[in-house]
Amino acid sequence: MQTPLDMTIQLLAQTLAVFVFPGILFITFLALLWQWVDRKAHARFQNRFGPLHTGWRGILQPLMDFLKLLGKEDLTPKAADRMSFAAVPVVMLVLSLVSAMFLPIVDMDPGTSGVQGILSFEGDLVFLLFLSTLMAVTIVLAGYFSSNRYGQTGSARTGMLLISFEIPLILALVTPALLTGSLRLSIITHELSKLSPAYIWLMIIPFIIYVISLQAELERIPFDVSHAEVEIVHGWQVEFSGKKLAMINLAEDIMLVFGAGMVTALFLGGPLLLEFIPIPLFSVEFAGFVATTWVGWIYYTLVFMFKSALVIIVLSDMRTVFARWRIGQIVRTAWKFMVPLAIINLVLVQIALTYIFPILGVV
Amino acid sequence: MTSANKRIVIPPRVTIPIGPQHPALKEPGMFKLTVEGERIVDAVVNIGYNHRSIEKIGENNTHLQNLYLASRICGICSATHNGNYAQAVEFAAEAEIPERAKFIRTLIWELDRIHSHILWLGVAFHEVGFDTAFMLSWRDREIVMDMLENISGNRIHHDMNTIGGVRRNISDAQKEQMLKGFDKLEERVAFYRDVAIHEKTFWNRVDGVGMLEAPVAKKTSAVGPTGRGSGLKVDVRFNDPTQAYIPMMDTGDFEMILSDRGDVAGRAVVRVIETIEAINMSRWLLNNMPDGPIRERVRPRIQPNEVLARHEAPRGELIHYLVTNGTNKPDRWKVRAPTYNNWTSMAHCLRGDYLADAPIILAAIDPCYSCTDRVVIVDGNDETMRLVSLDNLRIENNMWHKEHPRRE
Amino acid sequence: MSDTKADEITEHHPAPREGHEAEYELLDEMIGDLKDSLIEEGTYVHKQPRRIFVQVHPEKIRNVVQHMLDRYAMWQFITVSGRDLGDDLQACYHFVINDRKIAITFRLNVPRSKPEHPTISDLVPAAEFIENEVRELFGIVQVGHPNVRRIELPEDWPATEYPMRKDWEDPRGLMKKSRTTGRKEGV
Amino acid sequence: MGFFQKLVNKARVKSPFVFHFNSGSCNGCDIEIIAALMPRIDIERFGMKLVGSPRHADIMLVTGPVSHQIAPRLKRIYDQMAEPKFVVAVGSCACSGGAFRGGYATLGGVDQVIPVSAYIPGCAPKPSAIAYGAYKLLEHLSEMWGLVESTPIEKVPIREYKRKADFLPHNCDTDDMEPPPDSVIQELFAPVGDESKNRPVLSEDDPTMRKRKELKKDE
Repeated sequence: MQTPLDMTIQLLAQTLAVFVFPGILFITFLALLWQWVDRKAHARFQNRFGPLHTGWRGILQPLMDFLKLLGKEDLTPKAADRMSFAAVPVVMLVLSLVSAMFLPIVDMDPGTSGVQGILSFEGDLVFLLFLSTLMAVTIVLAGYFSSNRYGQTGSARTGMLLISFEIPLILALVTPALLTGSLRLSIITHELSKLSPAYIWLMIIPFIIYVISLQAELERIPFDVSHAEVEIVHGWQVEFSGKKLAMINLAEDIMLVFGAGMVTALFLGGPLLLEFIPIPLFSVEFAGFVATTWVGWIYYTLVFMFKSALVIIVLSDMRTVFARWRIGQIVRTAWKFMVPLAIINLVLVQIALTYIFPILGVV
Repeated sequence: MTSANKRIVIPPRVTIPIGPQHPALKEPGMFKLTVEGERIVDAVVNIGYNHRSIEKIGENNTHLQNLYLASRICGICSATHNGNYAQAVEFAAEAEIPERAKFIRTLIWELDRIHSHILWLGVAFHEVGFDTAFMLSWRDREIVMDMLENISGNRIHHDMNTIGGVRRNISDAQKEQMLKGFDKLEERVAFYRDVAIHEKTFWNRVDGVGMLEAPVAKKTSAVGPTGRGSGLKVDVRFNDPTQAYIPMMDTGDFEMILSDRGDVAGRAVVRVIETIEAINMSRWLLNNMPDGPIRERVRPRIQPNEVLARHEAPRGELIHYLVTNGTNKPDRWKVRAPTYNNWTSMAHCLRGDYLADAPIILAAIDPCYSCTDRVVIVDGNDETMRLVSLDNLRIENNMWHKEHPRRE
Repeated sequence: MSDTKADEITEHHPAPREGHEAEYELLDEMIGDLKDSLIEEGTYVHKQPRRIFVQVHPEKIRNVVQHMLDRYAMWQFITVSGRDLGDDLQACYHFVINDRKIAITFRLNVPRSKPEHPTISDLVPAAEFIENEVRELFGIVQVGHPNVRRIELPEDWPATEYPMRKDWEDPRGLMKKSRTTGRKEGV
Repeated sequence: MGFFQKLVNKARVKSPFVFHFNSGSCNGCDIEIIAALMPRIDIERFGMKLVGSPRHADIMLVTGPVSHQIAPRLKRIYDQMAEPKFVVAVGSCACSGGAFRGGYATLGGVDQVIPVSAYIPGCAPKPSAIAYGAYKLLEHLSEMWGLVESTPIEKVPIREYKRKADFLPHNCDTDDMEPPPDSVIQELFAPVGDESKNRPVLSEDDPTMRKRKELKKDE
């Protein structure tokens, strides 16, 4: 039996969790921070400094960009459909925030094993994939609603990217699900951390495929054809200004948080780091201590951020060392290389699980 | 669906304007590309936004003023315009300038070529979205910019030439400094050459793109690296040498860089190897520079004469046609910048390629609208264009639709 | 400018035959082949190396260019420059013969009252735009030009004003306007 | 001014997005603007970012004397920008028409078409000068919005041209230069209220003036 006071406190705690930590405010903070890390790393790779004079090493730069765009005049082109045009940034922001809510940053539900996100239910992996596809569809709509030629071309290209890279992305996620036998993000993370180290070999190819597909999903170089500046002037973003642009930029950054978080959760062991050291002090006592006390809230967050930052730097490096591909080359690469590789990988995983691992005696 | 009912689905035609203000073009020019899906079927070039009536201003200026106006025709190849005008006036006055001045003038031309080609390389990297190489190549371009600033005192408009020689001398300390700089520059340019040729993502974007076959290039009078990338032997430095190019070509150490690929990759390779050749030329010029005065006095009033001064600018052959009339002002001054001849080949390059390749094809001729200073319209279709009023067009369209009813 | 005839004569600086053998050889061949198309006065080899100036009858320019294309493969077209000589207008067609490395200028004088001559744009496609430009700035009309259109000047430019002619007097004060400085009222 | 408004103003100063428009320039200024983005100057340090669409931009860098063809387009692009917007004229041509004054196809500078907030002179201004000019504009804006204490503008008295050496190039022989008496110097650097009175006026009988005329006659 719960007293009304308990219920109120629980409700308050949940509200705080959704809006402050690890909810909207924290995710926004992470988004701005990751944008800074990305810009800074990109600039350093290019022998530049990047943002430097706004806050410590320019750490407030993304925040300032966001605030400035909020304070700017909001223009809507005459030819555009007003309602849809205004709705698109909001929809994008909401979609990206909802997907980021699933990230297992801290343990919200200590009763269940594993680190749960704010939202977590059986089969949420499928739902997340659905959300990311919906995001791409929203981008396509954004281009069409702006009724600008560049925007429409950008939309068409986003559509092409969608049909080419969504499939390897999904196939890459099948492997962790297959290994753990679950479609729940937190369960997958938890089960993967308990598997034997030999399973790392099975995760390498999906990891590579997922990171490349993620780069395409986030529409960054070499896959940034849909808003290539020199070809079609920011593509589908061209007509957005002021608050709408701020929301779109924030949504993109949150998608970056989400993408890096997915890599962290599915391939890099989630918010666990010291638990992997095969000494009972760490793997049993420390894990138990962290999982049950408030220390976990800090520890899990920090580890999660650390791993995500590594992923961001890898993504940023990819952005640095490649030239932009032509859309034809991207589609060809996706269908001729990435999709077959993903399928072959699935077959290999099955073979390994059924034949090779039992022979080797891997549990 | 049976085969009889099968229809070929043609994507809708969209006209995409590139310019006059577009991130791919740092200068005002307009290209109307008609695309079907991603493929360009039609291209119209329209450049007139940069018409600044330089020739008219020049007729009211003295020759010495025009020298500085000429370098303001273009910021990237300012030394070539400036030097070519100076040599045109000297030809007209039949004045012989000192040997050292010739060498310094040629050295500035070659340094200008190095900086322009590295600039182009960076822009080409930028057009295919390879921003890192863009940043790095422009960083190393600063080496040659520093050299130019060291010699002439300005980064962009060097204005080194005056009528009858050059304005500034090169000291031994500067020479040593430059020789040291060339070593570093050569190493870096060789690195960019390897990047351009061996980096897969870049090479795939330029290989086989924007084909310009040699007969078409001949027909459209392509000049400069655009022509040399298609295998045409057009290089004024070798065909019609002036200044210190005469002793330089007599040594026989240097050869014209040609490529018979004919695509954007060919032009890129020509430009990069030409940069290395230009570094060698600059080194030769510095090492063999004679001593002596740098300036000869030429009377401001130039005898009546007409001159066609040719020079190989970084982008191709540059022409200054100068008619003098005995006063200190020109009677007629005509500038033909290299880009002007290359527009004609552009439409041919663009047609049939992908929209994504349009920026790199446009960049491949290294367009310089400010040099061109004129309007050009290139007809994308093979048919001739005609002027039709909007009403007539509507009537014609209606008639066409009556004749060709939509098949269901 | 007033004494155009004197200018015209003194402009020409024929070269001695020594040192310019290749140029004279070409010029002699041309005079032999195209005798009735060329005008003797104004046809000479310039003192500057590798330059030939040829005065052509305006209506014969097509024959001359066709002949040169056929015989010498004169594919490299440079430019057309217009000139205002007072009574006459002049169009100079500059070409380069790459095999012999000689630059040739064909000059044709057309009377100011009726400035017309046949086009060569169909023979040399590269000349199409520059001919348009000469027509626009000087008012020299190329008869039979395949693609006549206003290209260079602003759209609202009057059709009868040719800014590069010497007697153009800037009726709308554009040259004075370009000298204004400082913030304009109402911007 | 509310706190949020102040924050937004601060953000505006800290993150200007720059858009580059070429209104018939010679490319010199344009490549110097690009060079300012490069590793050596790297104006991204100040948060400046070059964007391709006028809708995203705060500051428009305009280069070149405005040619008649491009003037309506310049106006249209300016109208497309979202408020608050500022224009910086880069280079001598954009400031005043530069070398192209007196032609029939150009207008004298950008301020003939759109309002200009800052001028960066130079032909072409160095990348550092462009970064400095843009930074100066931001400094001015932060003073205008009251984010920092506005410093009183220091009155620099305009020098009176009295000596022969003032008319000579700096590398000329200056042996015959005579230092002005102290009273003149004090007068020169004394704070004067009305600036227009301080402007140098050379009378016809000024000895230097006569000298110059003679020099001109000789030529």
